[in-house]
Amino acid sequence: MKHYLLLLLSTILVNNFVLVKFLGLCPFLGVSRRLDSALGMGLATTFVLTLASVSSYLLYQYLLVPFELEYLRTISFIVVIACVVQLTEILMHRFSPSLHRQLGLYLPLITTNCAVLGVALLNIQAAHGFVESIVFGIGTALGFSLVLLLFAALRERIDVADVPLPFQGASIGLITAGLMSMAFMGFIGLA
Amino acid sequence: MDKNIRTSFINGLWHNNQALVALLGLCPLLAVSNTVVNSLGLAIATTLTLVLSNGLIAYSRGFILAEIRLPLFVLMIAGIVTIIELMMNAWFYQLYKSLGIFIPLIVTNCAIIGRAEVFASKNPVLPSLLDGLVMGLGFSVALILLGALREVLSMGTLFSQAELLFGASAQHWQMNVFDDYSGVLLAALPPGAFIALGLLVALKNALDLLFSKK
Amino acid sequence: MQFPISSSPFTPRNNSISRVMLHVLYALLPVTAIHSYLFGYGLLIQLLLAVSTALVTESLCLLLRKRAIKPALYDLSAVLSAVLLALAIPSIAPWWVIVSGMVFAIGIGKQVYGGLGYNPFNPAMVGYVFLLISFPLQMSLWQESSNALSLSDSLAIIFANGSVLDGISGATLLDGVKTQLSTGLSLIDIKMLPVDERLNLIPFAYCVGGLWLLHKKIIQWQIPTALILGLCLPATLAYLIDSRQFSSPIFHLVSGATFCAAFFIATDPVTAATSNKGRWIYAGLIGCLIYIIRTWGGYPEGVAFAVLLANLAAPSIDIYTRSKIR
Amino acid sequence: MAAITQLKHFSGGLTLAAHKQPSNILDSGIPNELIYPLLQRADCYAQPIVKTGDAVLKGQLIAHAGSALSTPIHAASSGVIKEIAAHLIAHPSGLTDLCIVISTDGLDTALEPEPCIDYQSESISDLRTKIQQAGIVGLGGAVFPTAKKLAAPQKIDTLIINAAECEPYISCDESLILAHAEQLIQGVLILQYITQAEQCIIALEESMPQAFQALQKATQKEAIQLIRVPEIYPTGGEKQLIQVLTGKKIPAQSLPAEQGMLCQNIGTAYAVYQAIILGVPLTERIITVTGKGIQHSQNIQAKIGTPIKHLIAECQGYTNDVQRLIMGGSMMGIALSSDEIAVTKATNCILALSSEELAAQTQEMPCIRCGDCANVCPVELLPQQLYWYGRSQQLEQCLDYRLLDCIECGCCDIVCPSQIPLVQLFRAIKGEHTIKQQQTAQADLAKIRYQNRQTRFANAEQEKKDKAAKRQAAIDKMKAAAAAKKANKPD
Amino acid sequence: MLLLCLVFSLFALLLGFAAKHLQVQGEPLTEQIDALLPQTQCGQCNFPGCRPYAQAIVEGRAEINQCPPGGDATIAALADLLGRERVTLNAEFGEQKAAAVAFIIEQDCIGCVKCIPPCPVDAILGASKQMHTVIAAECTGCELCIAPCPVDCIIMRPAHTKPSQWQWQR
Repeated sequence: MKHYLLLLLSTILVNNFVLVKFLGLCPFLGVSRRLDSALGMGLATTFVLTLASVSSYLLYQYLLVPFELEYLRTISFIVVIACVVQLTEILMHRFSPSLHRQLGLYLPLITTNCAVLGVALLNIQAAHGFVESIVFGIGTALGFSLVLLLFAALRERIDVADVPLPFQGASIGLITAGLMSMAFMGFIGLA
Repeated sequence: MDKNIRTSFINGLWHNNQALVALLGLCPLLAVSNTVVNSLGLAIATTLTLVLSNGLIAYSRGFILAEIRLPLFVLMIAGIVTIIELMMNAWFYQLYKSLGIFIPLIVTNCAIIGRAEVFASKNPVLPSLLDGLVMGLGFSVALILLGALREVLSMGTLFSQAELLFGASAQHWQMNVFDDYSGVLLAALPPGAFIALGLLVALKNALDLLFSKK
Repeated sequence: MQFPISSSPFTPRNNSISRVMLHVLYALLPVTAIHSYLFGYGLLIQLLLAVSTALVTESLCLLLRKRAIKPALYDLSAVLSAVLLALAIPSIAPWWVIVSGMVFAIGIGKQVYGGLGYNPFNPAMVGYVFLLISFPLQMSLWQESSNALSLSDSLAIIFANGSVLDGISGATLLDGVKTQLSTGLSLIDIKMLPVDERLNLIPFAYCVGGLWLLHKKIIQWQIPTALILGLCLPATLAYLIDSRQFSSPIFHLVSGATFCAAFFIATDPVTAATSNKGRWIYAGLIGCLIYIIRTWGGYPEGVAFAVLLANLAAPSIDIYTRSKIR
Repeated sequence: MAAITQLKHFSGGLTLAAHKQPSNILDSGIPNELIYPLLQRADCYAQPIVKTGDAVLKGQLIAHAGSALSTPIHAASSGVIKEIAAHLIAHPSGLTDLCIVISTDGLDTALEPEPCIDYQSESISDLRTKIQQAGIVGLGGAVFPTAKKLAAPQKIDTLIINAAECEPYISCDESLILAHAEQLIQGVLILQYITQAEQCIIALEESMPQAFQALQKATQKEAIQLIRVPEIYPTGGEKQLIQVLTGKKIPAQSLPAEQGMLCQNIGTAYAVYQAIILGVPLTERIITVTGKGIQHSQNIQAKIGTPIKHLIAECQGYTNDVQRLIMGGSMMGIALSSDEIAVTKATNCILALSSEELAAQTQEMPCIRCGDCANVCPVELLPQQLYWYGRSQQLEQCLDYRLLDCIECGCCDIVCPSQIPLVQLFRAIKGEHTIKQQQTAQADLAKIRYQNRQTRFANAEQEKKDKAAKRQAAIDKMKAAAAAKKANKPD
Repeated sequence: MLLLCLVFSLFALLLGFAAKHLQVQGEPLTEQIDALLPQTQCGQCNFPGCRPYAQAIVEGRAEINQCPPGGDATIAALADLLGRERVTLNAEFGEQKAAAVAFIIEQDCIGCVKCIPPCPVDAILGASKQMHTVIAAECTGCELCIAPCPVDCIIMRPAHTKPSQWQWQR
């Protein structure tokens, strides 16, 4: 149990996907303008990530490895992820149309969110087991959502700050992300 | 035609630079740009993918259903990346190792799917190939600049470990820009990557502002 | 007769940013004095370097933006950041350490966001963490308090790079505890480490300055209280559970920069949460994070990271703590 | 309700330098002109019932209350109506508006008053009507029609008479108490009779010992409780005073009457005494004329409608260093563009400020979120957040942070270390909110009218078509008939 | 390989099934857009009124930056509603002006009734050979009545000039 907890903690804080591993930056910089859409994106990504992590694990272990098709992992993972995203989109459209309209543009982008594919690939690289894959997926997603939310709130404040012209927009976003990443380095050694 | 090529080059390298303006494909950009050599490796791989995928998609655009084009594009790109990955595995194993999962992650580089959707799916093969090349070059320039900046700042060197890419003869390519330099370690770490790119983007904006005033 | 019109109120104002900053600077005087008494001229040289770098950097940034320079310099916020950073780093660090840290703090930590009032992160802490991560070696060499350095020695160490005199540098107590714990010793053994009692004067001086600020109503009591509680509660709990493994709350309180953080850093209003409830959460979070990072993290002192992390959470705290009463 | 024994505090507030000089009351005499703006409050106009050239007497009605929230206007001296035209009015905008101007004749001939000895023999609603007809409004500054306030549907158990003159410089209520304690207590008793309140409290600041003694003397026989409240600005605010006295917080969008309490200004009580017992309408009031821009500070019994320059002359004119002319106190008053403007029922103070009493022109610095403003805010707002969102035009967020509850007391403004003109900003955002609401209402109206027009067109079109079809049918019928006839004819 | 294809097609089936059974009804987006428009009915967007413009936005026939009276505020509201980028007002369609109402200079009016039909909200009163007048409270300031007037007796006046309508400025 302690092992899983540590894994969870380390993926959320210490090896945060966005701030330390540079995965999932597009939605991080794109959606995080407003707190409510960041929350929605976080939820959607959490769902997709967890599901994708598990299903890609299953696919890899029980389909690709037995048939020695490991080199096809990238393609097959992408397909799995695309399906999961599609499913999420349909569900969201059904249950929260307003959220769907706000995130409409970004939802399909989860497909190309490298965090999702990254989780699947890192699961293989780190030789995670089934439960570990789940925990890793959840941890990644939580870490992503946490950072997304904090960043969105920060950004609401920066948006009205007197930022010098050349720094406005993406630049200040990146620098802020850098300082966030610097702060997160305080967690080094925790787990 | 010449003028077209010229404008498309300017566009790809400056006005519509995928990394600095559109902010696409940042994940690998930030992750591998800690040295020039790593940057160069990924730059080549990404440019190659862009050219190939643009060409393939432009070629096949006639017989793809509009509704399912995106998944198909992604599949094609994934195929191309897999091929490149296998090639790198065979020929540049050390570099392949040090780039890690960022080679397969080229698939999810938004810049590639973006060009496929915006340009290649609407244009013939030849312009699409050119577009891929130009956009890839723009991305590469940003990547290498960032790599150089971070390498100089963090270690005071350039082209260290060039042998990973260029073979054993490149071992002495390393340049020491500063002697007796204690190195800003931060630049090599994730925060440094973010901040350096942020400053690079700001620099580009500032230059734009300066030009537009003149 | 004709008169100009404007909005009420029509009363002279007797408060200003520079007054606030000046009071905080006054409150830092005792610490500066004791520090210099214990360690010699090093700190004063660092202070000079820090303040001049801060002012030059700030002026340059404003010059580039074509903004008025004078009001920004006179508000003394840059000076305060400089003093805090100078107090935080080892006073025998080479000159380029404090200079680069200050440029980073003012440039990236403050001016990039538009200057005073807009920076989400505490500039001094941004500078400090930058230095901590970039120059781990220089940042870990502290001078022994037993021999205060003369002016010429200090100058030589700071400016003539590298000629550090033998025997004057050592690790801080927190550093020591961490290293010792990692080698398998328990706290009882570590207590045997020789400690200069006079070092306790420094937290005491911070405390005096802080209490004066409280008295002057420059800072509000919630933040220091919440921070100290946030640090001491988990520390006491852990200490009660296993006093061999975990340091006592008193130790946490007086060691490192706890009081400095509680009274001078966490209370920076620009980067803190803004409602009273928010301040409790914000400062409590800093306290907890300090404890967590000190106890389990890779860095011996967690104050700077804890403050930055809480800075980062402050906007969210503000959003989630706003009163909903209508 | 139990008698008040222990006072509470409202959050925030400030202790300000008082600058008060209560004095004997000087009678202002008759100015050459009296000017009465028709605009009463917010958007309520009175309806003039005189025309140019009419002769009027002192106390004569010259304008009806236009609506329920407006009040009638009476001439304060005898004379001739000079004109009904646009004049500068006492309004923060500095704009002109319609005013009735009377050229006085200096005789001060008054209408015969209708005194009333025993008010208790009259019905409460009659008394309220008399108060309404006498044009009495809240004299604390809000100018809400007193009769309307007294007609609260709720049961009132506590009547609070507000004599806590918390704003600096103003001492008109204190002077009034010193001069007319006996009479105003009668006014208080009338108010208590009208409201049927079991308990009556007069609250005044601790800094008025003489006024307290005068009231003590006057209330010896009555069951009126005198309470001295600490001198913290803005204790004189209705809801803040209630909180100090009872500890009850009145929510921003509700009235004290909903909690069984009613607040009246002490000046209003005196006006009620005059209206009911003496039978004279509200045409005069006490005004404090003060500030370092004035030669000789003085409380003046002034006719409402008197141009300010007349009062200034009574105080021996301006000093050399007069910078600003304010109507009201230094915290919440409005700056006037000219001393040609006339005093109104709301005018409790004319303040001529010298440069040393004004804020020095300083550079506005960025907000450092120090929260001093939140600490002094008497309604527990977070001005720093309001500022942040207001500056970036996020109206919704401002409303979420209860912008509309702001009472514009100015506390946050004067403690701000960054010298940000917060009150002005908040007023502006409120203005933007009002304009937005108006726009929405207008858009809704326009939408409906547009839709009606569209349907009307559609109907007309349809009608035309129907008619055409009918006509066609008729023609066809006729043709058919003709054809049939034709066909039949050969036979 | 075959197996992979099989698995993938299974996914596809699942998705198709989900898409079919979880389909939702389209929302009355036109209404929502119409509610954000200023309802001046001025036609500056090249559509005959606000609602037709809303319809056009829904159908992708018009951009969201064609409404000068609404200005940047309306564009921002539309952008938020539709999840699009905030853009600046397209100058082709006009500029944002301060709120104004039409006013008929009565001594010049010849009572030609030409201004009455163009008014989209029926805010002009008048009959043939009679002086006309604008109901200020109902006028949207669309300026559609100005061009038809043969004697140029209609002018636009700022909407808020009375103290009671005045608001504080920043």
